[in-house]
Amino acid sequence: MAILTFREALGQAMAEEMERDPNVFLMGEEVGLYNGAYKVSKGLLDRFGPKRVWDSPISEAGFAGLGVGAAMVGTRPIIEFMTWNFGIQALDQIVNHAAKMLYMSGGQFNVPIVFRGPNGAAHMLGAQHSQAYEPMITNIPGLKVVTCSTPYDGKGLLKAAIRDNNPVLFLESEMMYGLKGEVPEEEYIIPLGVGDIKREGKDVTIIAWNKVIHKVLEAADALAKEGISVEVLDPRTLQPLDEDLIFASVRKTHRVIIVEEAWSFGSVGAQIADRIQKECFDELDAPVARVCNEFVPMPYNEAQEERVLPSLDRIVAAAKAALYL
Amino acid sequence: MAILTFREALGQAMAEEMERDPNVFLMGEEVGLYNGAYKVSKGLLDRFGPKRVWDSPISEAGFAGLGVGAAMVGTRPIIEFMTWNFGIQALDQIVNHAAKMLYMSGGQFNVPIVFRGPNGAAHMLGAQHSQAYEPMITNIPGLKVVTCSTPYDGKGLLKAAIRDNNPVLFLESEMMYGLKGEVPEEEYIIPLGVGDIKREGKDVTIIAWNKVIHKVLEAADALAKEGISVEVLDPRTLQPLDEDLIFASVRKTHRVIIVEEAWSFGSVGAQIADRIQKECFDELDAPVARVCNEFVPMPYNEAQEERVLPSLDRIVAAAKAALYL
Amino acid sequence: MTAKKKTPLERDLLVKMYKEMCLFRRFEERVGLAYTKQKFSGFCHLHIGQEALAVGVQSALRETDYMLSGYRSHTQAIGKGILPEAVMAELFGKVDGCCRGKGGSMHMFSKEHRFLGGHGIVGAQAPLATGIGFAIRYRNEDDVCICYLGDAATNQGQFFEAMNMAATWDLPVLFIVENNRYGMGTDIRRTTSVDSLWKRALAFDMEHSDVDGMNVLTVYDHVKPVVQQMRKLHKPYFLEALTYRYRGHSVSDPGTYRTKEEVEDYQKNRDPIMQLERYLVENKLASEAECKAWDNEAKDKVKAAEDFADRSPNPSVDELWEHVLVP
Amino acid sequence: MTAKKKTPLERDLLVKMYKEMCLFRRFEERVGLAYTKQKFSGFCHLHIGQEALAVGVQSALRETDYMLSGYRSHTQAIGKGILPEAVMAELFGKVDGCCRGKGGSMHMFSKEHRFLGGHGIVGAQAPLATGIGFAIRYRNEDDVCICYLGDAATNQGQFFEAMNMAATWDLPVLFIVENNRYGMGTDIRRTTSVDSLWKRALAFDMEHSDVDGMNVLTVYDHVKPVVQQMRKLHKPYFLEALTYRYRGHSVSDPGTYRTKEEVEDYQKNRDPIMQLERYLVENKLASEAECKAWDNEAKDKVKAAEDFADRSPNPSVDELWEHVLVP
Ligand SMILES: Cc1ncc(C[n+]2csc(CCOP(=O)(O)OP(=O)(O)O)c2C)c(N)n1
Ligand SMILES: Cc1ncc(C[n+]2csc(CCOP(=O)(O)OP(=O)(O)O)c2C)c(N)n1
Ligand SMILES: [Mg+2]
Ligand SMILES: [Mg+2]
Repeated sequence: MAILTFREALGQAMAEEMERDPNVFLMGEEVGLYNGAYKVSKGLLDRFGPKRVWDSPISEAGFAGLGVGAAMVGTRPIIEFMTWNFGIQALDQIVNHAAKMLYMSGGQFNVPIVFRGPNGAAHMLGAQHSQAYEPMITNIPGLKVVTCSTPYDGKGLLKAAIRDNNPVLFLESEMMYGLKGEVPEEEYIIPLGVGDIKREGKDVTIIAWNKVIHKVLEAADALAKEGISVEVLDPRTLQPLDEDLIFASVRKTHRVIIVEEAWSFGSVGAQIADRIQKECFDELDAPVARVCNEFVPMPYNEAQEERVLPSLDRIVAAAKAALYL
Repeated sequence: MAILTFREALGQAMAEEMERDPNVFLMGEEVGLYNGAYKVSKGLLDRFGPKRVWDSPISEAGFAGLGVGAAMVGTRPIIEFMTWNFGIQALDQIVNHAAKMLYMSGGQFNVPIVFRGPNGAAHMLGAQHSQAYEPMITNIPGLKVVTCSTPYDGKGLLKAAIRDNNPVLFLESEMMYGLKGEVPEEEYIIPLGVGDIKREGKDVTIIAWNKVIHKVLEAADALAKEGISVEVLDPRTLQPLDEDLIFASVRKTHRVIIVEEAWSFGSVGAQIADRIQKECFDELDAPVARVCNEFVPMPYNEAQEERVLPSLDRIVAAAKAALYL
Repeated sequence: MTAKKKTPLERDLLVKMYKEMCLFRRFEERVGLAYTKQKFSGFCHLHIGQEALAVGVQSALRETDYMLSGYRSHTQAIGKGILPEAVMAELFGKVDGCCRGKGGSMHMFSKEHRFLGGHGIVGAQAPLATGIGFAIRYRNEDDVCICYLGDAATNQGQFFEAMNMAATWDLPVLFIVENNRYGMGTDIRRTTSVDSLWKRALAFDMEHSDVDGMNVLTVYDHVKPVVQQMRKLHKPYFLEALTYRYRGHSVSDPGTYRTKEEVEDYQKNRDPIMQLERYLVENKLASEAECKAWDNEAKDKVKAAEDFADRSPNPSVDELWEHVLVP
Repeated sequence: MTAKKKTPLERDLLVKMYKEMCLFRRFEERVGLAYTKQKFSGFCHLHIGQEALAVGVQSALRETDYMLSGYRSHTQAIGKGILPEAVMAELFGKVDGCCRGKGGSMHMFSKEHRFLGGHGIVGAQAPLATGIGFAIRYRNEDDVCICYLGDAATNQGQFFEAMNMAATWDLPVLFIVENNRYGMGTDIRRTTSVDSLWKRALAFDMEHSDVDGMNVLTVYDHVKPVVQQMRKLHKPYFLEALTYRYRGHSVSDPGTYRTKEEVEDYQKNRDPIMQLERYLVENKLASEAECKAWDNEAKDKVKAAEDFADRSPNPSVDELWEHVLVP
């Protein structure tokens, strides 16, 4: 297997799907001539030309809506948001149009479109450039929401997202674009809606996704040294959730921690916790615990930012608390 | 006590606060000459003149941002969104600016502003005019989110919101504007962050807010006839939540239903359920149950719409299930 | 009437336009009545008074062209080919509605007739239309996309972003602002600084003009060459159509923000149906009796549409689960 | 140099401008170095090359005027009165930073100096500035609010909505577009259809003009009367300033989208500091030696600012809990 960076894996996914289907095109700020603010689209303009790769004006609502309209009549746009912090400029087009078009039209107009870009905190970017948006955008019927934590998952899931006939919101991470991982030479697809056990364990289940899962895996190593066996579950798709996989793991470990690099109030973690307490009420040996960003806007100062994000210590402590250690 | 409609009570709150503080002004679509799309601002233009009451263009992001800027330098804007479905056009100004300004500026610029308007489904308005937004907007630190279910609460809470020195998102309901209720002649304020027990009970707690609470009270009557004593709790403020009141009620009844006219995924109800299972784990005799809108965009057809919203039957059934009846 | 000299349209087309305007007028009148009879609920935005624009523009198009509009679009949808029966049934929330009763009064759609909504968020159809224009170019076709907007929609940020993209990338979108002078109850002059909305196009060097939207022949003569040019050059175009709505913003609007005189002036002196009827008669192309007969035809059609909608069943409640996602 | 004939500015002001431009240039150079030395991280957008605009505009203002900008605003903040020490400390995330290290490189604020940010969402400062203009009128004051925007921000919907409100309600906002020809890596001509950005103002009948933003005297002469008029009439104004950034969009940008020649042409032939120096010397207002001395002064000041920022402590970690809400 080849070793690729996350950005290369995501770039490959787009290139392969653009190769496969002439209706797929990419549009976003700086995706073409500049090869992408984070170089995810590197080489795509050279390879596919200006008819397939479009540098957009800084008009998120505008080009997101353009994508929705184009998707209504047979093209399959990939809309890149430089980050999801800017994507909310287009929330009306995503929530009121992409998500509701099929329903309003009584089934006539589906919207095969992917909105993708980095989500959540990078490093010292301050309050306006560090928000994680999955708590907001997973509440909407008519949308699928996908995240990824490895180059392998990223490629397989993005290809599935591009082939999906519904609007898919695809969440990446600035900090992971340089992360390397194994990616098969041969084509593969990872179906949406299917989670993945990143590490098998029996004492406690830790559910996490996107960048923070790597901190969780560290924590699992640390806990293993203390004889605590942690199962690490990545739902990968957040909307819809792979509840079967989650419940199965809970029934095995009877203890759950949910770790999110996002605010806790009404987050995906809150939803998972609610579903577990409802469906696995008698299986739980401890309340579902959660580790999230502290509930403050992101500070610029490095130490403060680090303190806001879930830390190894906080994850380890939560796991131990769940085991009443 | 005078009997007022909800719209009159809210209008009084604005009038009294505009009377009290010359820095308070109202801006929104049709709030002036037209007296408000739903007549909540009826008479305010006549009474306070065009310098205090502004008819805005259909530029939600623009006039929401204007309000934030004006609030940074000493005025106290009330920004009316004709409905919150249009308010999301302004989400960037609310989330990235109103909510984060104080923090980004290291405590220099607070933003005393109220964004208010009806939220959730009315009747046969279709998918784009029927969404409940509290699941999205309660996830943000730096914002307070308030709802109201009676004219009395509406007036007292809106006055508190206008006097608050932070951004407050105030959620009303089209369907309740005509609802009548007692409102004292003398001035009163209902502090933000404090919930209210709308009906005392001992067998099961039903938590709900805004319009649906009236359906819940009906359900409580119906259940009372079967000898089931229901406590009805209205948090009123959703961000921050009055957790003490919620936990106290749970410790009393040991059974909880959360009813929302909103989508369930990562909603305020999910947050409340998570907090309860965490803090009252050993107090619960049954899992926290939830009754929400079905997870579909709002259909136009009347019978379908009714089926999507929480119904008396669904509420009653949930309460009985919690009692294993 | 200027149009007279300009083109001696074949009688057939003129008659077709007359019949269409009568149909639109009678349709909306009946919709208003049905609403007061509580045959349906929610919002109801009538297009009465603005028929000349819908008919004049439609007559300049071909079937494969696309159209999007706002919520005041019942008759534009019919013009584009959706049967009055299907529009009325949609208003009544019935299963034979063009969206199976799921869309409602603000959301008419027909894939077959390339009518892409029926949108409720003011101005948001502009980026969508730009996307249709984009797709047309993407496939090297020569259709055009009509994007109807209200005057007040020209204050929305999304509208400007769409205009800029259409102009920058040469997308064949015809933006038509139905300037009926009011956004709900607010005179457009109170929410913008320009006296003419075509000035919006100056910010993008977009070709533009304005037209008397009360006169169907003027509209047709004006739009026909615009569309023909767009098929060749694929550039966008901005048209400000000066028109007027006789009824309130929605059925629930008393309309106290404008004078009775203002409304009557339009109804008495500039009514689009009256203008065309006068033209037909003056030019001996039709008799008043014929016109009356055509109007009666329209009334019958509309009556039939309502009967159809009355008889059409509600969709099954369980259909609410469908159309959330496709496989 | 046209400005020469226009106004014989007193030497003091000219010298002040020269010193200020040197300070801004040297400040940003040091910031760039500090970044490469990893004294701080995140984004770092330098203003080098655009000094004439910041200084020329600032010189036309009075203390009570307000200013907002984007993320490329370190030196504009200093111009408005924030000490270089406080800006450098903010960049380093230190407690003596103008936002106690909470804001960072994109978010400079000072209530005392009426510098209202330092904003990271392109175009979003336009509605905020319009709100400041609104408050000025609300209190019947005669201050003005400067709203700096990048060229690419003129494609944002929020910007258009703000322009429309400012023009409709006569709000004293001076929108200044720093047209440095690129939005990040994209030539502005590839993302809009107009050759000149002042055309944006035509959509709103807003008074407007463009100016050579590389020449501080031209900028000052141009802006001074505009501001004076705004104090009287309280109307908004749109100014397109033609300028250029020497460095990449941010420190991490290699800048491969433009030619070395293009950059050098500005540096060699149109550099703002060089232009003013030549003017001072030609007009015997200062010697080259004096200019060199003033530049050295600037270097010392900047060095002092960096030393201060180095020495300033980090805020306590617990401060992260403060400033979320006020009581
Ligand atoms: C973004 C948004 N804001 C507000 C509304 C509420 N609203 C519906 S129609 C309307 C007035 C629109 O007037 P205009 O664009 O002139 O169209 P007309 O009704 O005159 O045809 C308003 C404010 C909305 N639907 N969408
Ligand atoms: C709404 C939004 N979209 C995208 C971005 C990412 N971004 C930051 S700066 C920039 C380019 C802006 O260029 P311009 O406005 O010309 O300002 P300049 O950097 O040239 O000073 C972009 C796309 C953003 N910050 N905000
Ligand atoms: Mg109108
Ligand atoms: Mg630029």
